[in-house]
Amino acid sequence: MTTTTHTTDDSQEQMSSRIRSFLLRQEVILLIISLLAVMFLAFGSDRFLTTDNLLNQGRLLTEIGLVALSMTFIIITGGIDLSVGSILGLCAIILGVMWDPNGAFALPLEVAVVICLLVGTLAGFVNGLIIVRLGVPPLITTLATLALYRGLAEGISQARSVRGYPEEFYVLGQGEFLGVPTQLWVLLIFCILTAVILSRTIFGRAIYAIGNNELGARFSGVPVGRYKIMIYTFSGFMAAMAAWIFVSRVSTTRSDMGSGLELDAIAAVVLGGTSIFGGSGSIIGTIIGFILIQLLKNGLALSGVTTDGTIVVIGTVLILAILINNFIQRRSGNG
Amino acid sequence: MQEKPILELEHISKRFPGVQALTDARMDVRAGEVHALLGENGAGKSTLIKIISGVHKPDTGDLRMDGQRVVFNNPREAQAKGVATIYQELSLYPELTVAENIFMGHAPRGLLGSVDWRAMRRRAEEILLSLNITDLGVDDKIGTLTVGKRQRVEIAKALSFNARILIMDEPTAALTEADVQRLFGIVRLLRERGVGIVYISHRLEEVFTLADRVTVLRDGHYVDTKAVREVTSEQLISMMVGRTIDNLFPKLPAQIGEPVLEVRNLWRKPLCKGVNLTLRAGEIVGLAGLVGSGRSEFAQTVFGFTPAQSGDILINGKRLDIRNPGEAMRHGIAYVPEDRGTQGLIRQMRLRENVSLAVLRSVSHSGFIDNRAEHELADKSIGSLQIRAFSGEQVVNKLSGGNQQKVVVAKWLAAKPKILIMDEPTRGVDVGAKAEIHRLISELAQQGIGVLMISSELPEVLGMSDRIVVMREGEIVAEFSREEASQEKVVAAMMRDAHSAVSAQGAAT
Amino acid sequence: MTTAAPTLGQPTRLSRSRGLASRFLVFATSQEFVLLLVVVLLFAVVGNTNPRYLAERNVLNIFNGNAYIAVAAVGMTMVIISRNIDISVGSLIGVLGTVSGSLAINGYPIWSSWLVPILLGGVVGAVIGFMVAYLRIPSIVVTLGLLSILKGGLITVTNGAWITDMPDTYFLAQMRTPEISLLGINIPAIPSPIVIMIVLTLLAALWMRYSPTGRAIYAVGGNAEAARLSGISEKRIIMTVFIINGLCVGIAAVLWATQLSIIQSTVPAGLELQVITSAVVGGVSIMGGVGTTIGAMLAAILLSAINSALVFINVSPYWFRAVVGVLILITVLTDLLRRRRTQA
Amino acid sequence: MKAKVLALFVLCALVVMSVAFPVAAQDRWDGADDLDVNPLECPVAEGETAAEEAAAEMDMPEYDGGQPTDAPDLAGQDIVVVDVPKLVGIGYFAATTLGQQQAAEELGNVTVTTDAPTEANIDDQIAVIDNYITQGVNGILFAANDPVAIAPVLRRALEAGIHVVGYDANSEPDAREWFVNQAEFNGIAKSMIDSMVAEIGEDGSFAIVTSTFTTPNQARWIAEMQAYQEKCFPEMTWLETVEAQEDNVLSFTQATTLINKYGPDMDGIFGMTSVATPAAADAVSQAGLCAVDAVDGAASSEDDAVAVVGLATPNAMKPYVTGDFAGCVKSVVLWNPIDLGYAAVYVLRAIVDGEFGPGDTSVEAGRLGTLQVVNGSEILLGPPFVYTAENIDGFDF
Repeated sequence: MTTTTHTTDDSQEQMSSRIRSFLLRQEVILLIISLLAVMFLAFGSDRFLTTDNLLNQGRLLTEIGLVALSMTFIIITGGIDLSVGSILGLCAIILGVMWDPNGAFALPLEVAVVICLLVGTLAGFVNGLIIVRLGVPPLITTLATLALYRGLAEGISQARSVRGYPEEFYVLGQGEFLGVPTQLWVLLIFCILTAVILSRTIFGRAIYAIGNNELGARFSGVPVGRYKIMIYTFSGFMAAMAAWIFVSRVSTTRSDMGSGLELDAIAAVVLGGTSIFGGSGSIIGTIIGFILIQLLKNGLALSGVTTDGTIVVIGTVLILAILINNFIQRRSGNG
Repeated sequence: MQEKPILELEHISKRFPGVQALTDARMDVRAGEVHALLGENGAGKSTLIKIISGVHKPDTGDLRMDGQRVVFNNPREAQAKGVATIYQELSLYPELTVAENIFMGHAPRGLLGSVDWRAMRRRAEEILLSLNITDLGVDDKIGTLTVGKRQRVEIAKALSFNARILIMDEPTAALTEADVQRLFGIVRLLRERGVGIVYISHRLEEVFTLADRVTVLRDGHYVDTKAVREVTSEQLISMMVGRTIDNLFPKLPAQIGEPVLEVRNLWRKPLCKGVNLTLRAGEIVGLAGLVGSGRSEFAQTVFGFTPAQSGDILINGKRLDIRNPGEAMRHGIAYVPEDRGTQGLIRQMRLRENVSLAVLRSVSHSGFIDNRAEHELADKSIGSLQIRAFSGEQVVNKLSGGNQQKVVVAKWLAAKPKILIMDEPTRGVDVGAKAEIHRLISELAQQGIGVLMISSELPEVLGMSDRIVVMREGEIVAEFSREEASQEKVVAAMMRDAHSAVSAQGAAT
Repeated sequence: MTTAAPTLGQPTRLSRSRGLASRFLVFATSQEFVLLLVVVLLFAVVGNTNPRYLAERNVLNIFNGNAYIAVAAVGMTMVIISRNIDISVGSLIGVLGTVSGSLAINGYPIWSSWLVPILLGGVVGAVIGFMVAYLRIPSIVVTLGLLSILKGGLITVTNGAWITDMPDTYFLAQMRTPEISLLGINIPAIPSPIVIMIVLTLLAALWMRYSPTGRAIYAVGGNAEAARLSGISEKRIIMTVFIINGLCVGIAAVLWATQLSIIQSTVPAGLELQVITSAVVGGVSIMGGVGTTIGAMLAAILLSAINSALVFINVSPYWFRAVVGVLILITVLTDLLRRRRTQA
Repeated sequence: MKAKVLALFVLCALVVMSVAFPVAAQDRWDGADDLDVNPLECPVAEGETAAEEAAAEMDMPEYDGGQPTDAPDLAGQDIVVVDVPKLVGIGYFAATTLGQQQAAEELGNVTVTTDAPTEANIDDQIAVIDNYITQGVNGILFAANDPVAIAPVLRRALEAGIHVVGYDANSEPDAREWFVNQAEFNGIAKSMIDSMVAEIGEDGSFAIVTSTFTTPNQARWIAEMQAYQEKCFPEMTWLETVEAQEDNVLSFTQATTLINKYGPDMDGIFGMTSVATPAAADAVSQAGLCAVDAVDGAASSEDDAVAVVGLATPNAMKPYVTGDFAGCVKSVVLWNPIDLGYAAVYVLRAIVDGEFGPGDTSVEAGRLGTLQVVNGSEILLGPPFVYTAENIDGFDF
């Protein structure tokens, strides 16, 4: 690939070191762990490794997946967004309240969905604005808006749930397209979209630069503030997408929707090899991360492990995966 | 002055991955002397003082205090033996008070080993008083103090260890003139009390003002130790550089054209106060001045990093409003920042990614990065700047300082600027790379780029510039053509006239 | 030049007197003072609309209600000052509370059912500290994993059965100090959680101010590099911080478990956020290096007072969260503004 | 910069206020849902049998449950059943689980395992059920966190040939075959109000501590209570309803705040969940406001005393009924959750065995005898049970 001249020795050495560094990447390690886990789980239950089951799991992981994708961007810049679960709840409530034929607005469903997405985007934008323009650390900002948005959801909904959506609304959350759950297509599209953006575009490159050295990025002409606001806004938008799909999947809106989602999403991102300090990570890793978590949940349940036992396993896997990665990175860094 | 040294270093060698930092270096410090340590950047001064202060352990060689061999495993052990160090980057806690900063880690103990705040404050006050420092409250928070005051706190901190050896690493680098004078007063006071002071500075005139003896290092090797009275600045420079400096500055003749950049009455408080400057195509303008004189601040204002508060910036005669670096770049301005570690590079990223970071648009199609174009760009940069790297895939952090600097330069050259501002382009770069960078600057000017070169190295400024502009306290105070400029004149302009007479010999770093 | 002639006596006195004035100013603009002011203001306003809000019983309840959160916030304060975070405290309180209750109903001495959870908390803290300091896993990741493990593990072990029928002497948090009449002033019986909260907060505040280790926590959080150059062992400090945090969580768990006749052997939801909120609103900067335990305690009381006030002034409790969110933003913003002003 | 901060701040405040004011200006939300209510007859003399009569009098609607598709015929064979309550970790569902195990043991050919999320979260509950559908159980018992949200996954179960029976909290009728109804909403409401009236009189005032306003059962009960109280005891004062999640510390705090707020103006507290009731009792006894004949923590006078009536499990309430604080709580309303779990398993077995299906009006349930079908596809466990000092020690769950 490079035009500089090498002796054959050199390039061979380079090849082998390249293979080594590829094998030592967190994504690859994680993929190996995942494959081992799948094999192990497949032993536990013969119903685990079936198309039906796996597709169905896809339905369940879509919301976390969507949020984890945008969370990857945020964590790579060294930030965090704890408010996504609350934004999801707020958007779901907005969707319901706007549409509710007995309510004050009684808007057409399409309009309600658009408003829902707008509100989510706005909520993310407000996060970004506070973080970038006022300089409040992301952790505190989103801790505050975590409470604020959930409070708004509860306040606006009057704690009532909205139900009885028209049948066509459920296509997104419960229907199928070409034999695959509809929302999986959405997730797939966003996976590809975000993966391409992060790895192939100017924007993605800038995100890594910001995460590694924000000052350096600014000196290189990267509009750091604008990009950061953009990713928090995007995070809000993704939470709103997740809310839409979620409402469609469970046929109802409640103000407590999505609570705790942020921790699941962060766990998936961190498991996927994105450094919580920022600067490194990938969408592929995140995808493997949230798939692994869902497969563990599902596979363990099918093998007869109860929900609480599964939680323990996931927590352990999270710590161990980071530990192994730390260990390997340090070894290879020194060697 | 006692002849018996309190600290001796012999046959010190230290190797870092990829660099032999010190080879058989030696030095000795006597009580009650100011011992200047001179050398170019990369000569090994920093490594040497880090060995004295216990941060690094030498690979070979001995440290002796009062004739006894000592080994410092960490800074604390060195402190316990009376070696205190004031680093360039002050190591203070911004949220804590002056008294606490002075005594962090060794506070006076009271009941049950608790921190005795009363005694701590009293002793802090005593120390400050003993240094004739009266404008510092011991309860002030560090975060609210000026740089000069913070440094006085650092000195007080060093004294709180009852230091017998005080190492000062470029203490005047970021000080205002008044603060420099106060610092000198304090240093003299300490010398009278029998403290041995190791003083590192870029500025030869400070050495002549303050020091008793001087040790020179070059490329990690010990050169010589002399009494300051017996040596001239020319001798010192040749000891430091070790060769004639002509070939370092291959200034080529260039066609000087129309003004590309005109700055009129540019304000950005606090360090850019009504600056006027014109830069022509093909011209190299050297911007001299002490650190803290506002050179970088001015450059960053032109570059839009800290947008101007008032005043005009004209590019090719057109008035422009530059609000951020992105806009500056679009108008053909490039800025090679002063600190490549924190400003110039994303060190954890690959060479290829760094080189293309500022010009991603040129290697991409509608937002998507073209990998092949990016590789070509990286390879071209590696080739044309002779960057010593395996390939564009190499992580920049693993390159040597000079090569890292070349990457920064390559990054900005990739932007094909019409106006190139270089802030300390050769800081921390070895001599060979320095000459290459100088040649490059010359070539760029030949191609019609206007170059504004900020440098603390007077020989560089004198050797490379068509015109030299001097800044002091945020204003432009003097301008010399290449012909009329001399070290004396430039230094005189940099400093206040009153004491520039002390030594106008120029500061070769 | 300017200091060539030292004028010894006068400037010192000058600086000292300015010290006093500025010290008052520092106090008056401190987060603690502001919080105190807000609490007093809240009491005055709500008490004006409904005097029962100020009744001794309600005031004691307000203090008592969040006492265990304040105790946990003492540890959290130190953790955050050292530039770390612990999001597993809620789960840990649930687990340790269950341990405490289980010991009590299985015939172990009462003192052991109080002491063992506290020590166990210290052990868990040491494990977290070890992973953070020596294995260099970011604290947010360690505690995120631990949160899952504790939460799931608790249910697995207990099957969610409630613990009831603890011996009468078990209920530490229901105990009160005797009523004292001192110089004609009747000091009412103070519930023990308030006493423990105040004593622990003050002890911690004193420790953080007067012990070399306590100061070192600020140093590590404020400038880790400088701390290393001052000979402070960052690893040791982080271990210490997490162990103390674990002990505090243990105490909080005992208070939590002993206040009611039933121990829900599940993890109280969202408790970690309340603890972190208390610490942050109390003036602890998430950027490390600043804050006091007293601020955290006042913040915990403020949250409790707000919760109570919402009931008193007939505001739906589901606005509580929104109020808390806005509150965090306001405190942090004023803090930022204040700092910007003092540094300008 | 400062102007920017200020502007943003004002913006935030505006947003919050613009939402907060209209909502706060509305009438206080009392926790009731907005469905139709059907209050029972007022007590005539003692009036315990009203509920049963009312149930019997109702005309029988058509069966409206769903049916599994191609369910294998497993009559008499061993079956594997999974029980998915709202959450694990509270005493109430520990009791239903116990009842299920008892039934399984009696029947001998049923294996029941209980698995549920650790928080009452609709999404997690759906995921749990989903996994068991894949795993391939023969029957699912559930207590829904949300009647609508759970419906799709239950329908999937039916499609997979799995028998589905609900208990405690219903889903949409067509998403399950049968629902074992512990007691009719209006019956519970009547028992609660009647018990309260017995303690504080027909002109007393009371407040309510509930879980969350979104919990369907609680909202229904509160609505029925309101209707019944307005119909039969219009002189009573309904003070307010507060939320306390399923968290006993929060329940305690909220109850305490209510006590402090109203002082002697409040005569009684309703606990709407098995978590809130003991916590409310704790709050009353710790405040020293138990009824005057209580052993410990008694109030100084009749006027100050605060009565506690609520839904709770007997073990949690014993200290206040017969234990240290005996007399503090006089009546606890609840069906027997053990029986509820027990009945659910029997119903499922009966369906599998083909002994019970659409159109039937009763089902045999072991030791509980014959249970009646009501409302089309619901099986009524019986009238709510009121635990008092006389009988509470006979129960252990």
